[in-house]
Amino acid sequence: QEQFIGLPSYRVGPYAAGGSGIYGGWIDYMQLINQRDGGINGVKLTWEECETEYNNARGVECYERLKTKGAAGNAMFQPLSTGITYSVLEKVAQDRIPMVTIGYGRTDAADGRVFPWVFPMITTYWSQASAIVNYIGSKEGGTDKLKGKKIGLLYHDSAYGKESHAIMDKLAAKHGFSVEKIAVAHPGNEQQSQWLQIRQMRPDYVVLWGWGVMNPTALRTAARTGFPREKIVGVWWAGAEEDTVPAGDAAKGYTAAVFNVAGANYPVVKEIQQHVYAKNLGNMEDKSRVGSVYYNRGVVHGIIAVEAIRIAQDKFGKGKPLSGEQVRWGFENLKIDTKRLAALGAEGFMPELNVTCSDHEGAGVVKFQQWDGAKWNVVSDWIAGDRELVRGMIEESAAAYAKEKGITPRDCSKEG
Amino acid sequence: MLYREAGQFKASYQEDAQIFPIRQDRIGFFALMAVVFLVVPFAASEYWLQAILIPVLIFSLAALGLNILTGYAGQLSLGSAAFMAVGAFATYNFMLRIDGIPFLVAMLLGGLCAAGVGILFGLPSLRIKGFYLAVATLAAQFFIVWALVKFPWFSNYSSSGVISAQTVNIFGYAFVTPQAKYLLTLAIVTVLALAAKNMVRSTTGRKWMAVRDMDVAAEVIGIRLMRTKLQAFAVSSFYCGVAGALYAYTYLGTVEPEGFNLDLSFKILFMIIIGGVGSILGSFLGSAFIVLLPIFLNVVLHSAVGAALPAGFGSSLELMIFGALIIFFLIVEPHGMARLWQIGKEKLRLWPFPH
Amino acid sequence: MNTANTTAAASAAPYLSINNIEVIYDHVILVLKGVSFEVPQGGIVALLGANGAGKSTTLKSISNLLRAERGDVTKGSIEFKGARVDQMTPNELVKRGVIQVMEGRHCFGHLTIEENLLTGAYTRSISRAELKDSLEKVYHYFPRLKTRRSSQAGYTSGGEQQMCAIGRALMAKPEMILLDEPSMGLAPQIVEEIFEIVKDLNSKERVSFLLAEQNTMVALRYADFGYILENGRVVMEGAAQDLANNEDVKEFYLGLSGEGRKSFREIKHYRRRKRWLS
Amino acid sequence: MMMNEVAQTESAAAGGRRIGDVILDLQNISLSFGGVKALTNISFNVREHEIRAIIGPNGAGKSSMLNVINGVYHPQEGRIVFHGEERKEMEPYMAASQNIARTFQNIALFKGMSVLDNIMTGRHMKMNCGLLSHVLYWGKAQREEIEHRKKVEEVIDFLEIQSIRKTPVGRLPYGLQKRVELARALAAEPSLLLLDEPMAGMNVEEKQDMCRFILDVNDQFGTTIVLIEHDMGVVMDISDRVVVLDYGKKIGDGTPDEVKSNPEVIAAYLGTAH
Amino acid sequence: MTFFFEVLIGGLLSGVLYALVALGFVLIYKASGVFNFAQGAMVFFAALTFVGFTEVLPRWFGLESGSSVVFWLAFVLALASMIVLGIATEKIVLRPLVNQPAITLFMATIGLTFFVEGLAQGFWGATVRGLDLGIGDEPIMWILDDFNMIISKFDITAAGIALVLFVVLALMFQYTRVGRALRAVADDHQAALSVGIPLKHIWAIVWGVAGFVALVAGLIWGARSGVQFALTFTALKALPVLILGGFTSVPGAILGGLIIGASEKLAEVYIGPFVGGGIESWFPYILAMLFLLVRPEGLFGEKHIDRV
Ligand SMILES: Nc1ncnc2c1ncn2[C@@H]1O[C@H](COP(=O)(O)OP(=O)(O)OP(=O)(O)O)[C@@H](O)[C@H]1O
Ligand SMILES: Nc1ncnc2c1ncn2[C@@H]1O[C@H](COP(=O)(O)OP(=O)(O)OP(=O)(O)O)[C@@H](O)[C@H]1O
Ligand SMILES: [Mg+2]
Ligand SMILES: [Mg+2]
Repeated sequence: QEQFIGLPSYRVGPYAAGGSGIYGGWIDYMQLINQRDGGINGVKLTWEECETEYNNARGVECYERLKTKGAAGNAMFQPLSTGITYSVLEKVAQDRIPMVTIGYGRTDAADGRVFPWVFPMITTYWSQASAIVNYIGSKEGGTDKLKGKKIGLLYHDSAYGKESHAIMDKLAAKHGFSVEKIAVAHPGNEQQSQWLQIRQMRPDYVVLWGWGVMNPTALRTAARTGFPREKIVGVWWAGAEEDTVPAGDAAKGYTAAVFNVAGANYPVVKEIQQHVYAKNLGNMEDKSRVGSVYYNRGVVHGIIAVEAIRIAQDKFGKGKPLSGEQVRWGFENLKIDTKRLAALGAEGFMPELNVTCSDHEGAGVVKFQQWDGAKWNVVSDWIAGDRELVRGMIEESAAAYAKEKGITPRDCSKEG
Repeated sequence: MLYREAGQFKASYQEDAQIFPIRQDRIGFFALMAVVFLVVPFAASEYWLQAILIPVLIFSLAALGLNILTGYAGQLSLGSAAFMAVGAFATYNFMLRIDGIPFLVAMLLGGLCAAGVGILFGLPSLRIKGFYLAVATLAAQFFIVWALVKFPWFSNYSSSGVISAQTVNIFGYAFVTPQAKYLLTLAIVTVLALAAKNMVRSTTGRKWMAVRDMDVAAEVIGIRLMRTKLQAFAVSSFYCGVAGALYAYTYLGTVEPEGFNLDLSFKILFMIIIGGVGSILGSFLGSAFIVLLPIFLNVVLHSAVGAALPAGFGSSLELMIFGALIIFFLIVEPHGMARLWQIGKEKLRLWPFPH
Repeated sequence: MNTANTTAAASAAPYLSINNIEVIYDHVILVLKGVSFEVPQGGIVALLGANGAGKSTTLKSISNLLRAERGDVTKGSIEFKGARVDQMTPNELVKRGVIQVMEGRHCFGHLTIEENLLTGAYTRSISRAELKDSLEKVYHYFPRLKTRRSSQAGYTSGGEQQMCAIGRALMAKPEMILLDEPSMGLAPQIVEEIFEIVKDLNSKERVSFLLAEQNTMVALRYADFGYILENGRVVMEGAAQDLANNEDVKEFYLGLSGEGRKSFREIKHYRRRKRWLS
Repeated sequence: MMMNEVAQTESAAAGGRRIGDVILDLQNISLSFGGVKALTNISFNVREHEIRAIIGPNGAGKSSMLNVINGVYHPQEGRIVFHGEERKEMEPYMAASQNIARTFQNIALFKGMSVLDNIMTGRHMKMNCGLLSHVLYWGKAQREEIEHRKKVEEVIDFLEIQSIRKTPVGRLPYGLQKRVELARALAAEPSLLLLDEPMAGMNVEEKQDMCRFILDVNDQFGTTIVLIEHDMGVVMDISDRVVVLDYGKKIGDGTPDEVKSNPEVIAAYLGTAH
Repeated sequence: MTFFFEVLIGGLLSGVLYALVALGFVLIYKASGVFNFAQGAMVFFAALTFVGFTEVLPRWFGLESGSSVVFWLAFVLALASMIVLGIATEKIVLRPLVNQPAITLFMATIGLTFFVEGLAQGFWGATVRGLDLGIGDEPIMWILDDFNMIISKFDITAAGIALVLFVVLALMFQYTRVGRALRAVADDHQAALSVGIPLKHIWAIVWGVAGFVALVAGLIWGARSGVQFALTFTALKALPVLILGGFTSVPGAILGGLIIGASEKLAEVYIGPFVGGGIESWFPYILAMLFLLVRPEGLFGEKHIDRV
């Protein structure tokens, strides 16, 4: 009895550092379930990787190739790339395979009524932006203190970076601060002029909406132009060891948002060490990366996938492989509370989740971590964004999509 | 001597100027057409149609476009993906903003927009040559992608910059199934490939080639360099533009500007080099090769021997083998697969005798 | 005119010998179909034949420049001073003293004339003074080059490039020169001069020559021995003198018919094309 | 075009040609490249229907002269009058529209194309279908293509290159390439044909053929020919008048016999051997 | 005004670093007429190999990690790897492709790019690593105090190293026998063969030197922004420099680098805000292209010769 999960991974190219960490953690977690528990209710997990190189066209090919594999077909699709998410968005609905996008992908898909097959879980970019503003507010002594402040938004000049614009503008209007948007052209390994501009503008904080080499470069250049790192807050794609280590001392004091924290001391990570690495079944070549931000993010992916299947098995029958459609139900009814987290050995590791028919985000909170020169330290509790504002924007955008595509949103009150 | 043309005489110049002057080729071609139009849609699985055949066709079209510019007119360009982007986004906007516009019209207009942009970025070719021009075309590549990201109007203010293609409707029939999409793509590609063949076997094509081979001599026999080069840029960009529209409408369904990056341009360039510079057939062969090779390697390395390799090594190995195979092919036949095919035919003509 | 020379050379041991070689371009185009001949040490041998007979191909297969054109020697062997040379790189061959002057000049367009000449001496490790001497010698042979020494070769006239190409080869101080159509595009008195240079080098420095030449008249005057190539085969061979007196050669290659040289205006019919092979 | 009727018109050859008025007049042409003076104050003219040879030692400026005539080089000084009209700056492509065609010293064929395509390209000035009709290749475009193919075949027959019609020119031996280049020039049916060393690299027999072609073109179509050649036999036999250049200067001009006996010319070019 | 000069000087210093990568292209182009697209991948490979050795050497030989012994040993080993790579490239890729059209060789180098990228990541892994050269990346104090301008020590040092390299190479290649032979090869492979220039040696030397330049560039860029895949993108910064300066000129590479560096920074600061920023991705290309319209062969490039 095997449950198949297709992994459209990427382990070469500019995105490889993130990919190898996340897929490593994820695979290790599934291996843990197989090794320790003998699978989910006896159903072993199997998986196959398909290299996408983070390229949309290859992602589509992987999707098509993987979707019919396994006894009951591919149970879920997690592309780990916003581009691929969009490319298969309509296909997953046709093929009845749930797509899980944790911390990336199409933000308005959090409206489950319009996007029944897509699960942008834990938190979306918009929730994150809002949470960052709240965090900055809390450092200033309350969001009302934000009035008159100036926040620099240093963003990767791409669709990803520009996702931040609308929400930041709205928040600025609401709280009365000003936003200075500064673009960094891809890949961003040269930011001299941007930071000189920042030095001129003298913002109170800089939000680093970066990716890849842009992040360490930003920290280094900030150090060089004398901008305090404590005043730079990064997003979760700018908050891994890969972003700070290359910057050396320049990264000390830098804070970033995350929806999973770093550290190898959580029971779940220890169990992986014990049941997987001790048997030499670990996926990470560089074992020192176990417990890093990206690795743990992969573990979170694994936990969510496994929990959804477990919940779906409760409904559709234990001990047998499920179809994508059944797994989708599992996601839609996914509830991971503190108790469950504790049982999983992941308390504080990731937020509680409560996914519903209309809310596919399920949490919307982030923690903040600060780099001390050698490792990340958690400096806040789970911080939520402005749920109301964000939800409003999501629903508005989803409704527009529904209209464009002629989709009638589900009536969630009627769903089981 | 299976492949002999003895006994086939041409009685008129018209016959001599046919696309396939040799009977065996003609028969083969029509048989192939019959198979791809009548058999494949029903025999091939959804995976094959959607993930392999459609992209191969679309990339063939883009490669054809680049081949017109680089292979026939001799202007090296590294910006083909950007012209595809122009085609895709223009078509999208025509569909979006003009009510009831037929898809084919929008696609043609999209192609024409790409042609216009192509002419603009082709202007420097009048003075700049070779690799200098190639690097200059990168300006088009980066500028166009930047502009599409920067001005949200192009993507209808979508927050992520991604556009999602409308359903293709032609005469009331909605092209939604992979089969329908495949046939639509195939039909468009076939028509445009024939058109390309017609162009290159008439004066238009001869002028391009003349400019490519020796521009001074071409000018002396009265060819206007400016007009000819710009024409090549326009036609090439038109092809790329249409390919871009198909890429968005029959293949991916959703596209974002960054999808049309430099890598894609290189991929298309690869196709024509591996397939054969200055060959229509080569564009198809090259496209099939470049689309299929990574998939093949991926399947072999991940599914077959994947378990034995350390994680991540398979992907690196895949990249290495891909690079090595490209070099290998260039060494075996620098003129591409089309030339190999031709040599093969020449050998068949003599077969079983060595000379 | 140089019969004495001929007999001396003919008695010498084989120096360069080509044995039954076959050449194929692009894997399919068979160009040489079993060509054999010899060049004695200190001899001047002329390779004659119509356009496309395979003269240049023969020379390139000796100097090993064929591979760069995707041609291959598929059969036979080439020996120089008793050693097989068909697998050697051109560099090794030049070091052994065999150099080719390619048809169609092939000067380095962006280098000046002088730099072009200097590259010719690449394989020789010699002092600056010796280099200067060699250079002066070439300039002595071709004064025109001296006046154009600092122009980029790409901009010089066709004849100047031809001189440059020959001069460049001389800079390598070779023992054996393969000359491909040296007279092409040169003014008549320069043609004479070039052949005088050939004779000079041959008699003073015992440099051997293999000439592919269309100007049969001059070539046979200076050569000791000649081979006539047609369609990739040797169809006739003999001492230069004998060839020059052969009636067929006279008619086809020297334009001399029974009643002596005919004016170009007088030739009415396009084609006779009697050939040894057909 | 009645090239295949050569045989019958043979007798007319000598008398059919009538040298006419001056059609091309070059006055005081000077051309230099940086410090190099390629041409200094050169004047000469070309009459209708004549065969005008330019000779001179290497680097004398002969090729540069042809380049001046068809607009590849622009002389710093001097006047060029063609068919009574003076022109100063002319781009090369305009020469073609004035019916001037040429061949090149270093063969400038289109290497990647077949012989047939090369020659067809030579006719492009006479074709007027546009891109769109080519796309369809139907009706007018096809008719035009075939009609011109006929003309091209006449040229091919005339120059006896039938057997290599479909060969890529890059594979041809040098001498045949020269012939194809001539064919390409002839295909344009020029009124003034400029030939730069058309017989270089040919043996006597081939030169004889080439001479015959040149004379026939000149006879049959009255094409005016300007010819550069180093083979004195050829020049003396077939040209009507000869210009001699040396180091960019004109040192002689006249009939072959006059030139042959000009002491300056003998000293500079012919040498004593001839 | 201070701000203007600050931007300008920062731009010039970045320009030198762009030029450093461009130099690798120039060397190979000059020597073989090959437009070596793999230069960026070589920078990545070199830096990664160096860092890789600094990691494994202490483990293998019990050396003290971070010591100067480890540094120099790793440097030598990385250099040796680059030379081996260069020689292998000559043998396996270039030699069979002698006398082929430039575009074919160009493609082959793209194939090489994939290979080298795969090799680097397959061998050393895809992890992002830091690299510390021990040169402080902080403003020079007296400039900051006296002029209120921020000029980094690191940049000045890097520019110094780069300039020394430029001068040495320019002299080495301009006036020697080998230098002449290189230019000859770039003009005409076959003719170069015919006069006996040993292409294989020449190419091995040049690729070796280009590998050395890649290593220097990789170390400096790696120290600035980490040793990671993005180092291959340095090539994209070098291309406009290359065409502006001319493919064949070492001085052209420096001057082109300075022009591109300075103008791109000034443009980003003074024009960027009006069009929404991020123009650094294309501005250098458009600038170089416009420049080429005036001088199609770049500042010091060799003119394209077409005479008939
Ligand atoms: N690179 C090549 N590829 C294919 N065929 C070739 C190539 N080079 C030469 N040939 C063919 O080989 C034959 C012999 O050519 P070669 O150049 O040796 O003749 P040649 O005797 O030197 O003639 P010419 O007097 O015109 O120089 C010709 O028929 C030619 O078409
Ligand atoms: N574009 C140019 N740039 C610089 N110099 C040139 C250029 N064109 C010609 N020259 C020079 O002008 C002079 C005349 O050259 P031209 O080619 O006209 O000589 P030619 O009489 O045709 O000689 P040949 O018989 O050798 O072909 C030569 O010295 C040549 O170097
Ligand atoms: Mg020859
Ligand atoms: Mg000339």
